[in-house]
Amino acid sequence: MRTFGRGFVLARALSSAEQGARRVELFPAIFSIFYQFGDAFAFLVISCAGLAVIFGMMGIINLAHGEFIMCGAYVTAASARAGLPLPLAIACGAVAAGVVGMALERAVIRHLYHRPLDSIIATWGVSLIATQGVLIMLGPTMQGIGTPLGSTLVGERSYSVYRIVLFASAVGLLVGLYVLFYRTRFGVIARATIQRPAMARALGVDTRRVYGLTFGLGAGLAGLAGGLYAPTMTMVPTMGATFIVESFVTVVVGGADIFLGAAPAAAILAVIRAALTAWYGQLFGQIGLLVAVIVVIRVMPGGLSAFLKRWQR
Amino acid sequence: MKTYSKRHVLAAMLAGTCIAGLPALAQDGPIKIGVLEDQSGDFAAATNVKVHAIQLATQEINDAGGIAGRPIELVIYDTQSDNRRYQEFMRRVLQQDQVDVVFAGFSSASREAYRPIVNQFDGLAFYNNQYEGGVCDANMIVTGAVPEQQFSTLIPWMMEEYGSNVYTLAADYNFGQISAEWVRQIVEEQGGTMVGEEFIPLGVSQFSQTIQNIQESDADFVVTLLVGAAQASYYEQANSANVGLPMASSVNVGQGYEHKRFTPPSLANMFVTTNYIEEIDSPASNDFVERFRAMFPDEPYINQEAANSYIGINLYKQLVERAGSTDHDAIRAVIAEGDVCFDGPSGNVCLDPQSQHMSHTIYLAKVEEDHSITFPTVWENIEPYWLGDAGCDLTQNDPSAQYTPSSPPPAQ
Amino acid sequence: MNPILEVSKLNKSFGGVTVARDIDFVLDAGAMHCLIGPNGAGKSSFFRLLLGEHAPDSGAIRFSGDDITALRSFERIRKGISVKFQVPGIFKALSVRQNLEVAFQHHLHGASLGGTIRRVLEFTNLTGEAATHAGVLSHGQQQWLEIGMAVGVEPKLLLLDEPTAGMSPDETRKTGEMLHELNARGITILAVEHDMAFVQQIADSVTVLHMGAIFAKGSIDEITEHPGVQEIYLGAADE
Amino acid sequence: MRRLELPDASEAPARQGLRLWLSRLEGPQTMGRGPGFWVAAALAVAAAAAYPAFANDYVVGNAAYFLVWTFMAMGLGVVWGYGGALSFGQTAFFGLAGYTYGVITINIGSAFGATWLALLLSVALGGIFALLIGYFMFYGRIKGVFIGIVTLSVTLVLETFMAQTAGPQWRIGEARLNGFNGMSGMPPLTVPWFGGDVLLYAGTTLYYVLLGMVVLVYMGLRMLLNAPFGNVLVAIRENPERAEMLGYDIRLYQMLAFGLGGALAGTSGVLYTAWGQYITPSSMGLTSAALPIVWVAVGGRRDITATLLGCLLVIAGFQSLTIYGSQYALIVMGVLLVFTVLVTPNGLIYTAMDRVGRLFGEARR
Repeated sequence: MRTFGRGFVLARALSSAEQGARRVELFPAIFSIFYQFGDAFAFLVISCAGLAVIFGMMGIINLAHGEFIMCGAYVTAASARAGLPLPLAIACGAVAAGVVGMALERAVIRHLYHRPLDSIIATWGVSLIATQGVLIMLGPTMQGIGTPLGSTLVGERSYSVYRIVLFASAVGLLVGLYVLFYRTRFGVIARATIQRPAMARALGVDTRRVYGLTFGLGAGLAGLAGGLYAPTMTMVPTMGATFIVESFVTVVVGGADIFLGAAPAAAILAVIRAALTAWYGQLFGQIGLLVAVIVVIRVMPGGLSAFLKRWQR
Repeated sequence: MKTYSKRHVLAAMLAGTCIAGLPALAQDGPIKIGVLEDQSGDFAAATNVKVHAIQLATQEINDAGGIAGRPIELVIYDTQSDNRRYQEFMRRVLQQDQVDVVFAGFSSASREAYRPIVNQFDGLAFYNNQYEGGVCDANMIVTGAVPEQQFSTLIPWMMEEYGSNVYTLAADYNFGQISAEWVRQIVEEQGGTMVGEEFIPLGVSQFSQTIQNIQESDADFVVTLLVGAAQASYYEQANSANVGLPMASSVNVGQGYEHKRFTPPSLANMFVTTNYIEEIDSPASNDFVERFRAMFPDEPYINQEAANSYIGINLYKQLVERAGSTDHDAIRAVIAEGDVCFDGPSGNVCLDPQSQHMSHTIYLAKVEEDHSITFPTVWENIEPYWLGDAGCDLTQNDPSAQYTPSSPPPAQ
Repeated sequence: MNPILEVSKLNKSFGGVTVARDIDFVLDAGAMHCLIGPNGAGKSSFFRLLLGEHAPDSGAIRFSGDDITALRSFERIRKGISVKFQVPGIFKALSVRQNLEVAFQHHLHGASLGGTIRRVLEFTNLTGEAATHAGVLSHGQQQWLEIGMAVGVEPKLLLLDEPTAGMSPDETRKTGEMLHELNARGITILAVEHDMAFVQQIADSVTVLHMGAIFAKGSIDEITEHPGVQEIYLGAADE
Repeated sequence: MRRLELPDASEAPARQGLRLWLSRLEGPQTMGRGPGFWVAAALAVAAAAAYPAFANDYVVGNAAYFLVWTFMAMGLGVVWGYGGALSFGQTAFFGLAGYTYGVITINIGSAFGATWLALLLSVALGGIFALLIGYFMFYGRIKGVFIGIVTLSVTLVLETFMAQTAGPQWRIGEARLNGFNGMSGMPPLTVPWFGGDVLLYAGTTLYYVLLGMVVLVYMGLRMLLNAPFGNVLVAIRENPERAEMLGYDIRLYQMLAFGLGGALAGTSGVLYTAWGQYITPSSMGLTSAALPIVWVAVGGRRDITATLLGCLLVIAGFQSLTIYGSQYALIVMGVLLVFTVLVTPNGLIYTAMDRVGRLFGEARR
């Protein structure tokens, strides 16, 4: 066996004899591919939505993104333990992270809008404080809350229903954000403020408040990500770190626009990751994702959204 | 401008550090033990308790008059789950604090980071973790369990009970790969089949594809050698996808008490070989848990590493008392006698002179539906035989290397 | 006279917007020529095409007899084109002297660098400000500094994008004198300018651009009399 | 903006060769000029040189360890502070050079100063790799935050790949890469000497060697930054379009600066590996990658002196906090970082130097 040291999946090769004997039905096979893609897509979209708002729109490089996710997950778990139904608990997590985000914006981020690179240092500091603070106050781990909804059988394989719910949530999240930014007064003002702050001020917009709310929204979305994934993950103070690389990669590949950028970027990266993971194992899924990022940026400097916009014209 | 401010700052910082410890000159001063463990960062969940175990053992020994009349003084640093801190602080305890022995390290990477420094200063370090095995180094004493102790017991039992098709899911680094190698060898020796083997990079937390691969295989049970908080998400995800296969592990429960942290029944039907966990219902164990909780009432869980650290301090006491000094050569001479044993919370354990690893009583812990623990079987006095068989003999020479089954010691 | 710049059949469009339509343009060495046209006529885009910031969809640009269509910006500059942008493109965090050093050090070293800097400082009336941070100069001074950066290494062709924008009448007049002096030294000048009084002060001939194409060409008097030109300007003014 | 009167050293007579370069030790791109500054600097170096006489072995060895990191910080200072390209992946070159040192020395041994040859080769490899990445980025018109993400991706790819090289098939000659646990067994730097090589373990000798290297690199960078190269680099940072329109191939300059930064990061990588005889994939991970940015930002990225001092201050400070702060150390670090960014936007040391300079009127650029 030559797999030692390699991230190869042997399962297929080893059980191919048995597999050949099986009747492969079309629908379960397609569903399986869709499920894997949807799972990767949901993870990327949900974990990057908050960052897309804070980094993509506001230009703040928020290294504490993972800690907002952790905050959302912890509050969700605590509320669910306290007896709240899960959807409500997740909402609590999102709101809590949003409130923390707004407080942080007021105390720290507000002073950094004109020098976004310094936000790296400040938010890294915040991330250290949050991780270690939670460790000291709440201990090294927290009891999880179990994945609800059980499993469903498609063809011969069983699938976690909750992960299908996660995919639906990702789609719902994109629709919700679209409505928020393109169909509501707040959205229009927020976009105007962020594109032309001076103009918005001249038109009587309280830009500070808009910035605060937008940052709060980004933090809240991160909290939502934490809440949604809390039932499927280990609850530790450093859990946010799992999300941060994928989030940044998706947002940067996407570029400044969430809908033209982050969503298609998540789709592309999800296909790459799911395919590489299925064929070559998790190692290549992980490395392939990062290499894809480098190639995409090289081919489309300015990110996907700049590319799509130019192409649209 | 004044560039010398740099030196001022540096000098001030370092001057501060100088005051901390003067060389322990007096032979009858306290015996100093350096403790380098991860009290913050990724590994804190499993390692805070090790520090507490060391403090418990120290207090008990000091209350009973110390080691050969000399009290133990602990010098504790938080290594923050960061290899660089191990390098910095290992130099510090050996050079500056001049400790007699060091208890250090959780991850294998941290051990490999500090080992060159221990060798450089000819120090003595206890590594109290279960790990992938193979460290043949006279400056190291290992009290944790090693693969031959955990897998030569676990895998045959599982195959007998559940069938011979095995799927291994392992973290893609040294521990996972070497452990998987052990599993593969034992499965083949026992006439079983590896139906799958998959390695997961550290930090991966999403397992949908992996779960599907397992479901497609004809595995009778899954050997899960997953490490770290991110990878532990597998259990919840596998459970929600209704994988429903028994699991075997050498690393879960006994270390990260996943059965306490996760919601039942995500870990149900997991079998773990461990040399100690707090559920072990023996007089020695119950007594140990009682004393532990008396001193640290809020301790979330007393794991195998805590027991091994506690045992380590007591072994060191015995070594020093029998050697009549803290001199390392004298201590090694005592180890070479081959009868350094201790009756502790996990039963009777002995140090193997050839490898300076420890024999263990191995408990098979089963996680039930409600995440309570039962013990289907127990193996007494399992030796850490592999290193000695492979040709490591620290009583003869000291290669200071780490070997694995696929890269064994060079033939003598 | 021999042409220094020859542009033939130059085309460029972004999506649906055409910014250059079949432009044929010849500039004689030693000329002082102005490009005029209403906003959006394609003047700045024409400059960017000349400088290589945009690649044309078709057509060719020849400079001093060499085809430079495929060259990158810095390579064109090295052939002897120099530019002064509309928004002062100076390095605000550096001193006036450092700005000039950066501008010239590519071609000059040691004593000749020092001498050139001294001459340019005199020429631009900035001798007293050599050590001042460029960012705190007056607007006019910043424009002059940039002209100085553009001409210190004696380019063959100087491109100026609205050199007098935002200047006081007095500064405008001084700028005109500067340009005449440079032209007298043999530098060909091509300027985009809005201020017709200034155009009259400096230009010997004028080209009118409209909708990305050349609309009219001639002496300053011919252009001001041209009925179509008045129309497009009035039309633009109506917007 | 305040109006600054900068000293106008009117044209000096043409200087050639060495004297020209020495004259560039002070100049517009570096703080500190005049006899006052150089006396202070000489005193600082003298104090650093005398320091081992008053400190024990551990403290000196520990100070040597701090010096190990300064090269990476100065390299990032050039790339980010002077060149304006924020690299999040200096650790890629750090790790590559560190591993290369290990592979070379384990294979050819340490006799006859071979470790120094290995150092040079490893640093060169780090620099060449950085040039390649730089070529890929700058000639591909990648800018701004995208540079950060590309470089971060590069370092994470290397980390992920190296972490799984535990198997025996991952060996280069005698050297096993040894996966996540890290590679060990390479010799420390050795100086061939009469009657046997001198092994540069963490101690006084290594401290002096490193101190000499730091002084050399620092002076070299001062000269380079005040040379035309440095002027253009700053011009590109301030206004890349304008710099190109002055006839500079900005891609080339940025690529060269990036290569220099990579070589300096590689220098730290080799020294770190030789210092602890150990190198691990996690030294290319996310946390390790963020650290150099913190050092440079806290010290002040716009000046090489501030970067150097800031790096030493932060590393020493964080270590002391870890020693004395118990579990609150990380929190205090976080608070300090936030505080530094809010109160001294230009960096702690840069601001302090600026104040001191204004007091004495001699730190002016």
